[in-house]
Amino acid sequence: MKSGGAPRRLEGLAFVAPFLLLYGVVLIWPLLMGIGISFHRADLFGAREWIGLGNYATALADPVVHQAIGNTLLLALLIVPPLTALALLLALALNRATRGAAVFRGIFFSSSVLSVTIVTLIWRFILTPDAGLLAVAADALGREPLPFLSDQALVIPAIAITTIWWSLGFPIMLFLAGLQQVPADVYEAAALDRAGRWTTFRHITLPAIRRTLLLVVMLQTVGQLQLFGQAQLLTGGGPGGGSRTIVLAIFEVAFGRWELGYATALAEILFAMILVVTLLQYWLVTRREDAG
Amino acid sequence: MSATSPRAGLSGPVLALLLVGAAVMLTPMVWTLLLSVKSNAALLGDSGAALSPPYTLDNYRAILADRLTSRWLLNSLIVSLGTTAGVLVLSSLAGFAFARLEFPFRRSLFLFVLLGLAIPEQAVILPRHQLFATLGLHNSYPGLILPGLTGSFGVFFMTQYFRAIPRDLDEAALLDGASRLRLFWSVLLPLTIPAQATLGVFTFLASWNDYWWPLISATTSDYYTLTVGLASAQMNYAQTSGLGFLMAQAVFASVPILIVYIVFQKQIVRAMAGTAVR
Amino acid sequence: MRWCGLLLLLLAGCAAPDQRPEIVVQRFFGECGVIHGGSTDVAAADTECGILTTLFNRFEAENPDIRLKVNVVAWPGYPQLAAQIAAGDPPDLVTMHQSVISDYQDRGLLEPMDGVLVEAGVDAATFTPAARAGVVKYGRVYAMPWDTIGRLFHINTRLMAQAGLMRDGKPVLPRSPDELLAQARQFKAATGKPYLVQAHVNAPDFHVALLYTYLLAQGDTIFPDARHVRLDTPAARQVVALFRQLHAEGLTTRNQDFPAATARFVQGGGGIFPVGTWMIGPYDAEAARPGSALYRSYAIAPFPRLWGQDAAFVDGHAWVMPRAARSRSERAAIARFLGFLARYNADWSRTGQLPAFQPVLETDSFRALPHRGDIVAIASTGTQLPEHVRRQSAIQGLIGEELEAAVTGIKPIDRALADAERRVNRLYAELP
Amino acid sequence: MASLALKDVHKSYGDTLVLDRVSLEVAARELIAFLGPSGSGKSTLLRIIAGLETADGGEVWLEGRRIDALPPGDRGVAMVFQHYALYPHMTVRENMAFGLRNAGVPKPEIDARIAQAAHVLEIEAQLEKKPGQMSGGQRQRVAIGRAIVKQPKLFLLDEPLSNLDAALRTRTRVELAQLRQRVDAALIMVTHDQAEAMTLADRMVVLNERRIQQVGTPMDIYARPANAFVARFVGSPAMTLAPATVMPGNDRFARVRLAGGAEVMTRVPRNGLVDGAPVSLGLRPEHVSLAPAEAATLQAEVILVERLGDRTFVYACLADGLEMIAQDIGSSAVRVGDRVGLRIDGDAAHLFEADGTGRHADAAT
Repeated sequence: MKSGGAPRRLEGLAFVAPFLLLYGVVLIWPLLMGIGISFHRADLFGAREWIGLGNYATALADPVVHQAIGNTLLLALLIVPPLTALALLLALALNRATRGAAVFRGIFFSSSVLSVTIVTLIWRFILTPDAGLLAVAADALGREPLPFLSDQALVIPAIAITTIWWSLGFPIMLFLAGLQQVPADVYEAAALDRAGRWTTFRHITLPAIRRTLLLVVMLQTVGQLQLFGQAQLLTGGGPGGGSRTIVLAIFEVAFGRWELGYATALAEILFAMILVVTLLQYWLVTRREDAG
Repeated sequence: MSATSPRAGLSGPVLALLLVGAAVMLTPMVWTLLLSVKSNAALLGDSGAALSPPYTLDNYRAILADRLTSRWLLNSLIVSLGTTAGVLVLSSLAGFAFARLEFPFRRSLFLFVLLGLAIPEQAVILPRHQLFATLGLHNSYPGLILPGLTGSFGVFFMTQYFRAIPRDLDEAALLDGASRLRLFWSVLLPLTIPAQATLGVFTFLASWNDYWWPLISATTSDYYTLTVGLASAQMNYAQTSGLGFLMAQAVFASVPILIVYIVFQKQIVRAMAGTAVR
Repeated sequence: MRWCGLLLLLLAGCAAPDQRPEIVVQRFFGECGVIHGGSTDVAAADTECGILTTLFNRFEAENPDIRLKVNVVAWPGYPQLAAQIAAGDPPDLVTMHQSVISDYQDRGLLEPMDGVLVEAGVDAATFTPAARAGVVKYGRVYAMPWDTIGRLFHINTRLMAQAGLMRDGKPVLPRSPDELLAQARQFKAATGKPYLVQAHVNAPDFHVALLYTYLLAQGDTIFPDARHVRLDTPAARQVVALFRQLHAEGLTTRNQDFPAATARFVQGGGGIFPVGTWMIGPYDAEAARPGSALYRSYAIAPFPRLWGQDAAFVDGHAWVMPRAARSRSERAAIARFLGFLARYNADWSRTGQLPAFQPVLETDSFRALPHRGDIVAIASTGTQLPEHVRRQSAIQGLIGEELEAAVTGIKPIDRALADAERRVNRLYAELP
Repeated sequence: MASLALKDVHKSYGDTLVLDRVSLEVAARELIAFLGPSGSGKSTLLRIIAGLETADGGEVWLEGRRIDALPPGDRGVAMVFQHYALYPHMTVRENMAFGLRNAGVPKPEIDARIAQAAHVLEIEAQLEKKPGQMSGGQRQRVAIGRAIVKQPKLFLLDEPLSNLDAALRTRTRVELAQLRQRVDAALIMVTHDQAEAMTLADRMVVLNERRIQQVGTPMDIYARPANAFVARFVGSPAMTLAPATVMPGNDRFARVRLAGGAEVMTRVPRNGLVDGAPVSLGLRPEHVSLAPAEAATLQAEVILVERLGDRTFVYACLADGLEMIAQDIGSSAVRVGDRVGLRIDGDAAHLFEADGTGRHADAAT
C-alpha cells in the first residue's frame, strides 16, 4: 500500500512481534529442544548422555511401541471414517433453516463441549460391566454384560465409540459451513435436470465441499493420532496394553519411567507419522482435483 | 423435494433417524444426570437404582460446600478466559499486520507461522515441561495460559479474515485521517467480530478441555483445572463409594461450558458459514 | 471489560503475603472433604481418606502458626510427583509406597530424614521390622513409615459355609494348588458364585503381589541385582498357570477393575478377595451392619501356603521429603507435623493397615481390634523388596500388565513372563 | 490561481510504467472528469492525488501547498469510493463523523456539519441506520455526505455512478451537477463512461496508455479530438476512421480518396499535409447519411440497424470491407441486407495523420 520509510515498515513487525515471540519461545524452541533431547539418554531430572539414534533404534525394536502404534492407527481408522460419514449425513439432514434443525444441531454439538475427563467418566458408567448403563440394560434383558473395558477385542471399539460420540459436533459444524457455501441455484439447476438425490449429492454437493471434507478428515486424523485422555482415563491402556496409544506410551515413559530421551524420541516418531499421514491425504485429494 | 433444499422441513424417515441419533447422543447425559441426583449409598453396588426415585440434591449441596471444586472451576475460567483473550489479541494484531501492512520478511514470517499448523502438541510438550521448569512457570496461571497462545491457527484464521475485508475501507479511513492503530481498532477490528466470536469460542472450548498440559504443569490442587481435578478424583478408588457425587461434579463442571455454548451457538454457526463483511 | 474482569480474577489469585512457614503435604487416598469437611474428630473418622482428612484438619487447628497446604493426587501419584520434581517444585512431604523409596533415593531425589525425625521426637528404633526394612536404605532413614501393607484373604464365611468350607468356625483354606482348584470348584458348584473375587483390569499391583508372594514362598530370587529381574522361571509359570486356570474355569470374577471387585465382595458376589490389609476396616464396618451381605460373616487369613513355605510380601506407606531448599522454620514445621502424625499412628491402624511403630502394635487397643491377631505377625516377618530394586512403580505396571494378559488368556504364559522380564530388564538397562 | 496542480507525476509498478510524466492544472471549483479505458492510469492518478498511492516522481500541489508527501488524511481532499467504502459497523452519522473526529473537529461543529449535509442530501431520516440497511442510492448519498462534511478543497469521485442502475444513474447525475454548485471546491471524477463525463464535467482529461491524450471542454474534445484515440473513444457510436490518401492539389482544403476510390472534399486546411500521404478520414455518424444512389458518395450493404427512436444508426459495410456508421431519421425504413447509398458531409470530416494527430475542419470559415 504505502511505503513510508523505515519506521512505517517496522510498524508491521511490532504488530506481529508479540505472537512471534511467544511462538518462538513456547513452541519452536521446545520443538528444537525435543529433537535434541531425543538423541540423548536423558532422564526427567536433568541427566543427559548422547546416544545418537539409540532411542530411535530401541523404539523400532520395542514390541510395546509396535503395539501402541498399531492401536493408535486402528483407533484412527475406527474413528475417522465413521465420524466423517456420520457428520456429513447429519449435516446434510440439518442444513436447513427450521427451528427443529437448530434444536438437533444443538443436541449433536452438545457433547463436544464436555471435557475428556467428563466424557470418560460418563462412558465408564455406560460401559463398565458392573455399574454401567449397558450392564443395567443387559441385566434387565437377562444377559451377561459385555466387558467393554477389559476385553482386548472390545476395548478399542469402546474407545472409538466414546470418541465418536464426543467429537461429532465440530465436523458437523464444518460441513454445515461448507454446505452453506454451495449456491442454492446449483441445486435448482440440478432439480431442473431431473437429478436424483444421490446424483445431486455425488455430482454437486460432494465436489462443492471437497475442501471441507479434506479439512475434516485431516483435522480428525491428526487429532485421533494424538488420542490420550480417553485411553488413560477409561482403561489405563489395558488390558495387556491393548488400548495403549502412542501418546499414552509417551506419558508413561516420561513420567512413569522418567526416560525423557526415549519419550521425546517417541514423540518425534509420532510427529513424523502425523506429517506423513496428513501430507498423504492432502496429496491424494489435491492430485484428484488436478486430474478432475 | 431434495434432502438439501434449505427451506424444506424434515421428512418422515429423516426425522425418525435424527430422533434416534439424538437419543443416542442424549442418553449418556441423562444417565449421568440421573446418577448425580441419587444418594451415593443407593448406588453402591447397584447403579440401576438410578432409574427410579427417590432422588436427592445432596450431591450438589456437597459440591457447593466443597471449596476445591469451586476453586478448580475458577482456575478453569481464568485459564480459559485468559487463553481466549490472549489468542484473540495476538491473532488479531498479527493477522492485521500479515494481511494489511508491509514489513520486512512478511512472507517468510507468515510461512514460518503456518509451519506451526503441522506441529502436534506431543512434539513439544515434554521439552516445554523442562523449559517451563527452568523458567519457574509451573503451577501458575501464566504457565497454564502461555502454551495455549502459540497456536498458528488463530493467526492464520484472522489473516484470512482481514484479507477478505475490502481494502477501500482502509483507504477511506486513511482519507479520514485515521492512523494505523485507529484503522485497526475503529474500522477493521469491529468488522472481525464474527471471526472473533468463532475463534474465541473454539479457543475457549479447547482450553477448557485441555488435559495433557495441565496434568503435568498444574500439580498442586490450588492450580488444578476442572479437567485435571476431576481426573484426580475419578482415578481414586476411594471414590467408588461416591458415584453420585462424582457424577454431580461432572454435571456441575459442564454447566458453565454448556452455557457458553448455548449463548454463542448462533455466532458459531453463522461465523463458521463465513458471513461476508458487506 | 473482559480484561478488567480477568485482571481482578488474577489479583484475587495472589493473596496477601503470609509470614507463616508453609508446608505442602501431598497424599493420595482420595478426596473426601465433602464427608468430613472441617472435622477434627480423628477418632470418629473412618477410612484412609477420612482419618487423614481429620488429622490434617486437627493439625491446622492445633498449629495456627503453620500453613498446611494439602495436595490430593490421583493414586498412586508418581507421574505427578515426577512432573513436580522435574518442574523443580516438589511438595514437602509426600505419601510414598516403601517399595518405591529406593527409586527416588537412588536418583538423589529424597532427603535423608534421620535429622528431621529426631527433631520430631520420632525414634527410628521404634519402627517395626517390616517398616524399618521399608524406609531404611543403605543405612539411612529416607522416610517416616506410616504402616505396613500385607495381602490377605478376605473371606465371606457365609458363602464358605454354604460350600462346606468351614470347620470349627474357621474357613478351610487350601494347602496346595490342586486343593485350591478343588475347593474353588466345590465352592462354585455349591454357591453358583466364583470362589475368588479379583481385579484383572487396570490393577497391576493385584497380581504382582500374588506373584511376588508365591515366588518368595518358593525361594525364588526375583531381583538378583540392581539391573535384573527374574520372572521367566518354573516357579513363576506355576503360579501364573494356577490363576489362569481359575480364570479360565470361571472360578474367579472377571473383567473387574479394583472398585468393581471391591463392590462385588461387599455384595457377597464371591468367596474370597485376596487383597490388602486396607480393606479390613471397611469390610469390618459392613460385617457389623445388619442387612449387609457380609453381616457377621467376614473373616481374614494370611495367604495360604500353596508352595514351599509361608511367606508374605509386604509393602507400606511412608512419608518422604523430596529434596529441596527449605528454611529452618519450614524444617521445624515439617518436624512438628511428622511428630504429630506419629502420635496418631494408632488411629491409622483402624483402617486395617498394620502400624509402623512397635509400641502401637503392642497396645491393647490395637490387639482389641477385630481380626488383627490373625495378621499381626506380618509386621515382623513380612518381606519387603530388596533395597536395590528401583522403578518399582513402573515395573509393577509392566509386570502387572503382562500378568493380566497371561491370567486372562490373552497371551501364553511363557511369552507373557518372558515379555515382562525383557521389558523390565530393558528399563533397567536404560538406568544410569 | 490553479486549485490543483500536477507536475511531471510518474509512477511505475516494478518495471511496468503506469503514469508517464503527467502534468495538469485544475481551476478552483472546476469539475474535471478523468476519462479513459481501464488500465489507462486514470485511477492511479486519482489515488496519487488522494495519497493512497505514492508517485515515483513529480509534485502535487493543492491550493498553493505541496501535498504529495502528506498522509492522505492531511491533504484536504475527500473521496467517494466506487463501492462507497462505508464503514459497515457504524451508523450513517458515525460514518460521517469519523473523519472529523480524527481531525479533532469540535463536537458541536461535527453535529452541525452532519445536519447540514444530511439536509442537503435528504438523508436526515437515515442518520441512525447502518449502511447494510440502506439501498444503493442512499449509500451513494451517504458516501457523498461523508465527503462533504469534511469541507475539502478537492473532491475525488471514483466511478461515482457505476454501481447504480440506469434510472438511478440519471437522477444521481443531476444531483451531482447540483452538488457542485453548492460546494466550494474542485471536483475530480474518474469514469470510463463518456456520457457521464460529458454531461458533468467542465473539462475532461482523456487518458490512454499512461498519458494524458487531451484536456479540454467536452465539446472541444468531441469536435476537435487531438488524435485518433480520443476521436474514437469519445462519442457514441464511435467515429468511423476510413483509410484514405491525400489527393494532390492546390486547394486551401484537403481532398482525400478512400481506399474504395470515392473522393471526399474536406474543410481541413491542407497546409503541411503531404500529397499522397496515408491518412484516416474521421466521420461521426451524424456526418454520414443515407442517400439515393445518384447523390451518394459510396455504396454499402446494411449489416446492423440500431433504432433509438429519435434517430437510427445504420451500420453499413463497404465493398472493401470497411464498416461505416451512418445516422438516419427515427422512422427510417432501412433493413439489414439493404443496399444503400451513403453521403458523406465532407465539411465536418476530420483527418488523422499516420501518427494519429488530428486535423479538423477550419472553424473560422
